[in-house]
Amino acid sequence: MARPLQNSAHMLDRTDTPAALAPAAPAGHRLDMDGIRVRYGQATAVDGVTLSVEPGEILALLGPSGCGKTTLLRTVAGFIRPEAGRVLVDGAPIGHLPPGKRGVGIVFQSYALFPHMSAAENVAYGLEARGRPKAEVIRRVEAALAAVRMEGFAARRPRALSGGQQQRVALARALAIEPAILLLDEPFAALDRALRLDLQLEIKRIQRRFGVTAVLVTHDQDEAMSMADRMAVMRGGRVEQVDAPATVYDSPATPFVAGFVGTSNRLHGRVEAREGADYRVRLDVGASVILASPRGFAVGERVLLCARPEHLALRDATAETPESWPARLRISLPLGPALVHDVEAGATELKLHEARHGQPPAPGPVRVALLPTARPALFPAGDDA
Amino acid sequence: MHRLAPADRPLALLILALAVIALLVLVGPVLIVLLTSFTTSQALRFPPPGLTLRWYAELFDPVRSAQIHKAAGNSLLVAFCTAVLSTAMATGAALAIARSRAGWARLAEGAFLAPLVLPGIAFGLAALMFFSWLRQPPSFALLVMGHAMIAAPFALRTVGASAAGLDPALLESSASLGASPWRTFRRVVLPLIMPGVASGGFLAFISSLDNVPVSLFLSSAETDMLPIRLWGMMETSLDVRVAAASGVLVAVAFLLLLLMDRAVGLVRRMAG
Amino acid sequence: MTEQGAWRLALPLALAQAAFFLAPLLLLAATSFATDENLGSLSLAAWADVLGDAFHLQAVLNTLRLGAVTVLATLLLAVPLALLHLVAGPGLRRLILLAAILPLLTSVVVRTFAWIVILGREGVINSALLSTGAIAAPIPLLQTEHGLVLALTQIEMPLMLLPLIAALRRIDPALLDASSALGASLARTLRKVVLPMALPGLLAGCTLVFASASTAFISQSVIGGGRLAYLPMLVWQQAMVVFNWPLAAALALTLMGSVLTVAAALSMLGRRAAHA
Amino acid sequence: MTTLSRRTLMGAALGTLGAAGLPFRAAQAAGSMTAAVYPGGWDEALRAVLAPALKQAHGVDVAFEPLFAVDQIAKARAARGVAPFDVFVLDPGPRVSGMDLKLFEPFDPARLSNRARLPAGYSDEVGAGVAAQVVGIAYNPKKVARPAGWRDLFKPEFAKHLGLTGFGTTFGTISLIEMAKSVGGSEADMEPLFTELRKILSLVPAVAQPAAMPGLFQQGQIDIMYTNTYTVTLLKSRGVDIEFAVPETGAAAFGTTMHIAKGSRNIDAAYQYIDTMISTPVQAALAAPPYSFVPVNTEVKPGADVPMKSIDDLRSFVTHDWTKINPQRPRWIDRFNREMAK
Repeated sequence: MARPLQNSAHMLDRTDTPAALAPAAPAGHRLDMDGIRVRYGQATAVDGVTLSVEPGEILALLGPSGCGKTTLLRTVAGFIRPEAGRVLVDGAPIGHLPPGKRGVGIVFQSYALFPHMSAAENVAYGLEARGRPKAEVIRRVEAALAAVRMEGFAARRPRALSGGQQQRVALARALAIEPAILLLDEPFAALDRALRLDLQLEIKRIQRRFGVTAVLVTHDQDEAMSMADRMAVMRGGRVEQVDAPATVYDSPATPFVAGFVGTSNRLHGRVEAREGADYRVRLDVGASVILASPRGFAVGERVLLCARPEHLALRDATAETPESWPARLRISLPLGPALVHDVEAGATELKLHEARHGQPPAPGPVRVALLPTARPALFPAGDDA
Repeated sequence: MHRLAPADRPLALLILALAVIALLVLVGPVLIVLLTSFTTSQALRFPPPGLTLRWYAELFDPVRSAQIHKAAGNSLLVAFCTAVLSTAMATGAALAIARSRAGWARLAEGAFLAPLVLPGIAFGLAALMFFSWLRQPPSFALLVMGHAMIAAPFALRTVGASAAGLDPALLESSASLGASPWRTFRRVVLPLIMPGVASGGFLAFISSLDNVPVSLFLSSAETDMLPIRLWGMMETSLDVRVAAASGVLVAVAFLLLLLMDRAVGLVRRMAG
Repeated sequence: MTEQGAWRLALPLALAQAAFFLAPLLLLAATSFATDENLGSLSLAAWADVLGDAFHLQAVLNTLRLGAVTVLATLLLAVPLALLHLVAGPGLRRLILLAAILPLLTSVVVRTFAWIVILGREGVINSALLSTGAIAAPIPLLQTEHGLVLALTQIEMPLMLLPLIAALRRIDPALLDASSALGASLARTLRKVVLPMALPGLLAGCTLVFASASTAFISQSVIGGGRLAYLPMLVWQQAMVVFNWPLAAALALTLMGSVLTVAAALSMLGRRAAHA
Repeated sequence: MTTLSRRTLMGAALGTLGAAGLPFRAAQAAGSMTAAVYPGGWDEALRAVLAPALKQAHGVDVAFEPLFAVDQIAKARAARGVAPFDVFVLDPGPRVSGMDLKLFEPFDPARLSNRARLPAGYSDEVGAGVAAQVVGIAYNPKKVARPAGWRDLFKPEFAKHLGLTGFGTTFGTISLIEMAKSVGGSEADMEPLFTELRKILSLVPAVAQPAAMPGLFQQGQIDIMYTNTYTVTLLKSRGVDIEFAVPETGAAAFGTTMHIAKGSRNIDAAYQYIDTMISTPVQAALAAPPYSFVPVNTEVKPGADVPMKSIDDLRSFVTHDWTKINPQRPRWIDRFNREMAK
C-alpha cells in the first residue's frame, strides 16, 4: 500500500504535442467514498456519504453552499479527517496517507498558485517535491504547460496572467504529478461567464486525454451538466441523487433536486384516479392532467408536480380545455432562440420556455397547458421539505 | 487636493499645517543631534559654535575609542542574536495564530504581546532577581533572552500581519503536491512572509540595540553594551563622541532601512 | 502543518516567555508580598504603602494621565500626517514613512539630550520665541509636563503613525471620491468614511503609545525631572537606591496593572468597533 | 527545588545558547578578574591607567563593568551570592549599604603592599580608600555671582539658577545636609531644609536626576549646582563655563572605597587590583589632567583644580557619619519626592 496511486505509465511523456490528443487515454483509477461522515463541533457537514467514481469518469458534486460538497472533496484530498467512513482508490483505503501521498491533484477555487514563482516553477513544484531528476522535471513541465496551451507563458508570474491562464497553469500543476484522482474545487467560479464554457470544454478534453478520474465541486448546475459524466446532488450533508446529468434533469429523485437542477415549476394537486399505469391528477390551479410516474400513489393522495419550463405551453385565453388552466402573462422575454414567459396562475408563479416565432405575445389573460409529451416528475406532497 | 470645495479649505489647511508640524517634531530632534555631532566645542553643545568632523575621527580612532568599539561590537552581536532568535520564535507563533481560528489564538496573541506594556526597568529587575535565584550569573545567553522577550512582540506584530495575509489554500496546495511541511515552509511560506519577517527582524534589531533597562541589569563586564556606555559618557562628561556615535547609528540604520526597503518594501511593511 | 498541529509552532515563543518573562514576573509578584527580597515572611506592607498612600496613588494618576495626554498629543499630529500620507503622491508618501520611522532609529540616550537642547531655558524653542518677540522672558518647558509630553510625542509618534497608515492604506481612494461626489463635506467624509475605517489602526496605535509613554523611564526622569512623580521613577528609586524591593515590586506591578487595564479597555473598544 | 536541579533546568534551557561556545563566557582563569567602575570618566581613567599597570605588575587582566554605586549594590544584592564582579568601587552611602547587606569579603589591609602610603583610617576590615571627592558649589561665572556658601542657595537671585538633585547620590545627600545645617538643621533634623526649599521651589529651574545635571548646566537651564571637583574639572576641560566655589563653611569631602565582592573567586587578583590602584604611579597619573582625581596616596600631590595642597588637608574638610545617615536616607528620599512633587 506504499504507493497505491502512481500511474504506471508517464502519461505526459506520451502526449508531448497537442496533436497527440485524439484517442482516449488509459483507464484511470477508481475512487470510492464509503460512509463518510464529517462533523464540525455540533454540526454535521457530511452525513454518511457513499459514492463511487468510475475510472476516467468526471463526477460532479453539486449543491448549494453549505451542503457539504467542499468538505467531502477536502476529505478525499486528505485535508480533513472524517469521523467515520473510508476513502478508497482502486479498492485500497488511503485514509492514513497525508495529502501529498494520496496521488491526488487539486485545482483550487482561488487556483492557489504560488505568487512568487513563475508558471513553470509552479508546475515543477510537485515534481521537485517528489525528488524527480532535474531533466525529467524540465521535460514534464514543458509537456504539462503544452497540454494546457500555456507554453509561451512559462516564465510569467501568476500576477501577470489572466484568470483563465492562471486556471490553466493550476490545472497543469495538478496534472504534472500524474495524479490518480483530479479534484476540481469550483474551478470556474472566479472566471467570466464568457470564458467558462471554453475552459470547461478544455478541461474536459484534457481530462479525457489523460484518462484521469475527476471530482468536480460546483454550485453551478450548468457547469455540472456540461462537465460531468455523472452528478451527485447534495443537500445538508447527504447525497439526494447520483445519476447522469440528463437523468437527473429528466427524472429528479426529489423535489429539491428538481428545483436545484434546472428550473422547476411546482404545482400542487391531488390524485383523482388511476388510469392503467398513469395517474389522473387534479391540480390546485384548476386543471386535470394525466401523468406517468414510477412511484406508487394512492387515490386521494396530495402530490407535488414539478414541471420544467419546456413542459408547459401557452394557450389562447379562450381555448378552454380540461388539461389547461387560466393564468395571466406578465411579460415575455426573448432569450436567444427562445422565449421565456413569466406567468401567474393565482398565487402560483410559473416560468415557461418556448421556441420563439415572430413577435412575443402581449401580456394579459392566457391559459397554460401541460404538453402531452412532457414527463414532469411527481412526488408525494410531504417530500417538499 | 484639487477637488476641494471652498468650504473645505480651512479644514484642509489645518490638517496640512498640523501634518507639517508633525514632520518637524519627528525630524527636528534628529537633526539637532546630527548637527551637534559636528560641533567644534569640547562638550555636547547646541547650537554648535562651528562645524568639524573631529568627533567622528575620534570616534573611529581605534585606540582612544576602543571601549566604544567593543561595546558597539557587543551591542551589534547581541542585537543580531536577539533579532534572529526573537524573529524565529515570533514567526512560529505568528503562523500558529494565523492558521488557527480557535479562541486560544486570540488569547495567545494577547499574551505574546504583553511584554510591550511592561516597563522595561521592572522586567530587568525581575529577570535579574529570577536568574540569581536560579544561581545563573549574568551571561551573554541570558542577556539575549532578556532582549528577545522585549523584541519578540515587535517582530510578532509585523510577521503576524504578513502571516494573516497568507492564503491557506497555498499551504494545502503545496501539501497536496507532495511537499513536506518543511519544504512547504521553506519554498512557499517563508518567501511569502519574508517581507514581514525582515521588517520584524529589523524592528527587533533596533529595539535590542537601543535597550537600556534590560541591559542595565543583565549585562556584565564582558557584555558592556553601547547605549549604557554612551549613557555614562553623556552623563558625566557630555562627550561629543556620544552624538557622533548616534549620528553613525542613525546613518547605518537608515542605510540598512533603505537597502531593505529596496529589497522587501520594508518601509511600507513596517506600517503593517 | 495541518491546522490541528499548527499550535506547536507557537511553542518556542510560549516556552521562552514562560521561562524568561512569566517566571521572573511571578517572582516579582511574590516579592511584593514579602517582608524582604529573600521572601522571608508574608507581608502586605508594600501593598499597603502603595494603595494606602496619597503620594503613591497620585503617582499612579500622574503616570496614567501622562500616557493619556501623550496619546492625545500624538493623535493630534499623527492623524493629520497620516491623512496627508493618504492623499500624497508616492514620493511624499515615502518621505512621510521615512520620517515616521526616524525616531525609532535614534538612540534613547541622545534623544533625551536633543530634548534638553530644544526645551531648555536657552533652548531652540525659547530662542525662537524670544527672537520673534512672542515672549519677553524664557518660558519654562524643560521639567514641565508640557515639555515631557512634547518630547514623548516625538518619541512615540512612530507607534501611532505606523498602524494608522497601515489602516488608512486599506481605504479605497474611490471611497473618498464617492463621498465627495455624494456631496459630503471634507469634515463629513473624514468622520463618516475615513475615521471608521482607520479605527482599528487608531486604537492599536493608542494602546502602544499609551503603554510606551507611561513606562518611558529615561525620558520621564531626564526631561520630566524630579518635580513630576511617575511610577517608573519610583520603581527605580525603591529598587536601586533605597533597596526596598517589596515596595519596588508592588509599584512595578501597580504600573503594569494600570497600563494593562487601559490597554485591555482599548482593545475591547476596538473589538466592539470592529463588530459594530 | 535544590540548587542542583535548578541548575540542571537552566542548563537545559540555555544549552543551545550558552554552551555553543559563544563569546562572553565569564573569564575565571587565574590572572583575570572583573571590577565595577563608575561609567564615564572613571571608566576611561581606570582602563587607561590602572589596567596596564595591573597587567604589568601582576600579569592580571581586568574587565570593567561600568555601573554607578547604587547599581553595583542593587546588582550584587539581586545576584544573591553569585558575585557579578570581583571588586566594588563605592561612595560612603552605598558602602554602608554594602556592609549592612554583607556584600563584601572580609578585607585584610595587611595584604596591600602600598598600605603605608595611605593615611590612617583609609583601610579597614571591609576595604580601602582609593580616591577622595570634594563636594561644593559649582557655578557659571558668566551668569551668576560666586555664591559664598550653602546659605546663598536659598536666596532668590541664586535659587532661580539652581539645579536641585535629591538624596539618591552621595554628593547630593552631603550637599543637602550641608544646606540643612546652613539654615539651622542637622543630620538629625532636616525639617529646616524642607521648609526653606519649599519657599524657593517655584523659582528653581530644575529638579533633576544627578546624571542630567551636567547637560542642564551646559545648556544654560541651570547655572548653579552642587557637585564634586572632579565633575567641575572635567566639564571645564571640555570648555564649559564652570567654576568651583568652596563654601564658607568648608567643602565637604568623602572617600571613594574599593571592596572585594562576597563570593569572588579571584581574591588574590582583587587585592592586587586595589593595591595597584593606590600605588604611587597610578595615583599620580590619575591626579593629573585629564582625569584630575583627588589622590589618597600621601606621596602624590593633588591637582591644581582641587582646593587642597595634600591629602592631609582632607582632615579639615567637612565629613559625615554615614552609619547615621544611611538609616534615614530612605525617609529623606521619600520626603524629597513628596516635597518636590507639584
